[in-house]
Amino acid sequence: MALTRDQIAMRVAKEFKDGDYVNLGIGIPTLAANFVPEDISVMLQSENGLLGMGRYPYEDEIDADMINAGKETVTAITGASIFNSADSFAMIRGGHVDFTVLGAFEVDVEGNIASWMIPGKLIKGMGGAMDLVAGAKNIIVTMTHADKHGNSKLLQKCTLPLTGVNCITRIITDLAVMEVKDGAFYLTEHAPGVSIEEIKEKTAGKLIVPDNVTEMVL
Amino acid sequence: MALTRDQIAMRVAKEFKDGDYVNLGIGIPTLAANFVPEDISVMLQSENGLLGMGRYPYEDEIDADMINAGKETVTAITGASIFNSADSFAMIRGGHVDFTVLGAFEVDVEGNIASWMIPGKLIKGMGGAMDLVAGAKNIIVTMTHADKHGNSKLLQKCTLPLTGVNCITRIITDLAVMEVKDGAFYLTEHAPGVSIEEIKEKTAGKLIVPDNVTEMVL
Amino acid sequence: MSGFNKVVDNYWEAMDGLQDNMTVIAGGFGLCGIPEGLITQIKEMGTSGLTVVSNNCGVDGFGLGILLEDRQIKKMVSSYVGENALFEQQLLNGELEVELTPQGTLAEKMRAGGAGIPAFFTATGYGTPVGEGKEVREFDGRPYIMEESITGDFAIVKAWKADKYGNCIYRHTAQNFNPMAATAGKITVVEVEEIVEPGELEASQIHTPGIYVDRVIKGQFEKRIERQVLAKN
Amino acid sequence: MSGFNKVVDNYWEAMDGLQDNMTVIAGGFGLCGIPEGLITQIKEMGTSGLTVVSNNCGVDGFGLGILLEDRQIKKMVSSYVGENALFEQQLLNGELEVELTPQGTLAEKMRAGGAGIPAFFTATGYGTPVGEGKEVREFDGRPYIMEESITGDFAIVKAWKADKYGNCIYRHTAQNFNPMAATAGKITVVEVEEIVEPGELEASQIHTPGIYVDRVIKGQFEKRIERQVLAKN
Repeated sequence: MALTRDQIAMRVAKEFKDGDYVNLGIGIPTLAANFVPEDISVMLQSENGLLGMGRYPYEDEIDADMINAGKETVTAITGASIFNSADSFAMIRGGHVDFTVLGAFEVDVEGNIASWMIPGKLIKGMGGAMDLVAGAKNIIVTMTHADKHGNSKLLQKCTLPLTGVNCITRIITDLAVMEVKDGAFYLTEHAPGVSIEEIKEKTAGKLIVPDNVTEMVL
Repeated sequence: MALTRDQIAMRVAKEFKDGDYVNLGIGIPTLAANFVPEDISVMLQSENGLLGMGRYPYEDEIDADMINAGKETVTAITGASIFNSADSFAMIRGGHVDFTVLGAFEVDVEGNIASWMIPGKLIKGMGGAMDLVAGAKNIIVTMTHADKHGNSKLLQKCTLPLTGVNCITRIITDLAVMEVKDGAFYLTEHAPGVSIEEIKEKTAGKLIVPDNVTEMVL
Repeated sequence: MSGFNKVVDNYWEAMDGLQDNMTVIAGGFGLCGIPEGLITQIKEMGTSGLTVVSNNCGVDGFGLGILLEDRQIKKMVSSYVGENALFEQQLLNGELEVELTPQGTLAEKMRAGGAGIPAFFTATGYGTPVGEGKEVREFDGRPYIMEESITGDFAIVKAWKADKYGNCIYRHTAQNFNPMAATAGKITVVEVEEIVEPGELEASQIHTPGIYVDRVIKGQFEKRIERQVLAKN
Repeated sequence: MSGFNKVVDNYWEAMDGLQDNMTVIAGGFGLCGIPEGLITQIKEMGTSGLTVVSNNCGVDGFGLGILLEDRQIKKMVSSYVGENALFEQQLLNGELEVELTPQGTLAEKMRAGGAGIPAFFTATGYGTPVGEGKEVREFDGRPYIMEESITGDFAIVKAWKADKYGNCIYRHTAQNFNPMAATAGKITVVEVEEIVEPGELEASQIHTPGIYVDRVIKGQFEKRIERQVLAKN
């Protein structure tokens, strides 16, 4: 069975180590914050200028001056720091954020990612995504393996305008976990109940299936 | 009579307008702060990170964490701001300081200045002087017209390693006030009791003496 | 210290000198920390042909979005069009020129503009449409692109508190692009919630030193919230 | 939040991993805001062949000056030799390599190093010995030189207060180069006067967010004054 959004987020959260600084994109990545194991802590960076992002506010805590990168009302944890956008991206660009998790339209075997524009259809702008993929030490892409029409999002070569080149090292989808290296997707884990055949079928780019592929533990 | 150091500083202070932000170098420039006319205010920038530098401290105000760019104990005025060195030089390099006043070993008719090194004899380092001459809107050099051996410091071409090129527009010495333009020193004022002949004699670079040279008012 | 009193009494004085075809750098992220009254004043003045440098362009009917209605903006330099329908429509129609710029590059371009750094190298955007036509250079084996700085004729900034010398502090994440914008305007105008006496702001805690600020005005703010999301009980 | 506790108990732990021939970036301006105990620890460890990036090199017998005595420093990157006789002597003798760097360029090189900007253009130093061998480029008709960023194996920083997450604030002009140094070290060690609880430092007023800081140690400071000058009565 393909994973739910929450289950993908659960698997993402297993990547984190105690003490990691993490930037989570909008969508599934944000959900990962809900599944951080109890015995570790991560600190969330929101690129609009907040390190130590907390939960959403209760009604009486709402403050128009306290939002996250998705423009949602938010709170700060005790021990948070707040800074300007140049300092925030100095932090990101300088490689001080341990993990960036973000969504994508397409990823290819060279580690290229397309996530911000569909010519003629959708121009939202890249926001901070290009800075994040150029700056973070480890980048994880989360997405469904294929789009709603069944077309693979894991390609030999991205077709949409790129967000960054040679930057994606790990992909976690509803079907699988893969590393990107040496011009191929290396399958490392399959989702419970998902066959290797299904993954092969839905991966358009070169897929390498080693002997030691394991079942995802959630 | 050649001006005293205090008198040079007095003349410098007449350049300032109400509301000017000013950076004063070590020596004569620093003295100019004592002669700012009563009806105007200037705010002093110290490049180690203080805007709104005040007077020296009284004994009970001494604080090792409050120094100026000359490493002297100092105070801050009410309404001062304090920032890091990158921000301080962003302010300087970005042209936000209205006036920089500094000393020099040599200045030439192209507006070049040498102030930080005498090969084989003296290597103190440039400190912030190169940034200041590259960044300030108006730069005034204060110095004695000639060295203690009587050699002119106003040259056709600087002989010492430069601090900056084409950056000096005004020079105030113990003998005269001059503009630097079109490859020459333009005399605008002579010190009281100092003859134009003496100034000519002690100026090695091309000196232009217009008809309207006036006597300095202190 | 009369020469350092930056406080002005009304919005006309605050934006005096703004002319058609000028470049305006605006602080704010989404609707958070935006100079609401200064934007309204620009609408009031009817200035047109503006190039506006701002991470976003407000929303339909609020923030910078209101300047799109009368087509006062010729060009936007932004990282995110977002959910602003009018922005997206004018962009797709070709009525509005948009220079999409990565958020961190945009912040750094403003900072560089204020800091006298004409250009810098960044890996952001290399190999993407953002890098097209820009110089590429390798440092330590990694390719970077050269980005040039941005300055503006005006910078419009929203701060929490300022003293009359123009020293400013920002509140929470309403800081965002405001401090960089403040450094990059030939004329920098700051709209604040509160004007305080010099000395009330601790010197080491001032975010924007008054040297960057030309005019300070006390504003009234609606502080509209773009996406109210609440904790689940 | 145990993974974020940066506090260490002793100087050996604080400087653990420092090896010969490494690059150390040090905060401080003159003797103001210098990590006194961390410098003493380097002397104690006897590490040699160091490249030290710091605006100054202390004075004879205090601050970084004590590392000159045993010739632990191979190279200094500084803007000012100043009145440090041993520094000047070793420099003139050719025993110590010195890369004299304008103060603002030095600060910006450190900031760029921490910010992932490999190089930037500045007018500072153009046409002087500092510009020799560096690329020159014109922007808007004015020549600028390209300067590359600096990073270090270690950064040693002096702050006023830090919490255990490494969030720091600096006091008065003891801030100087410290915040930039903190961003530019592979391992950043901060020596502080006081360790406070998380939350005691107001979030918007933190000068150095803890993400930059690997280790925090409570130090003892002499805070020697280089030039005591008093107001005349």
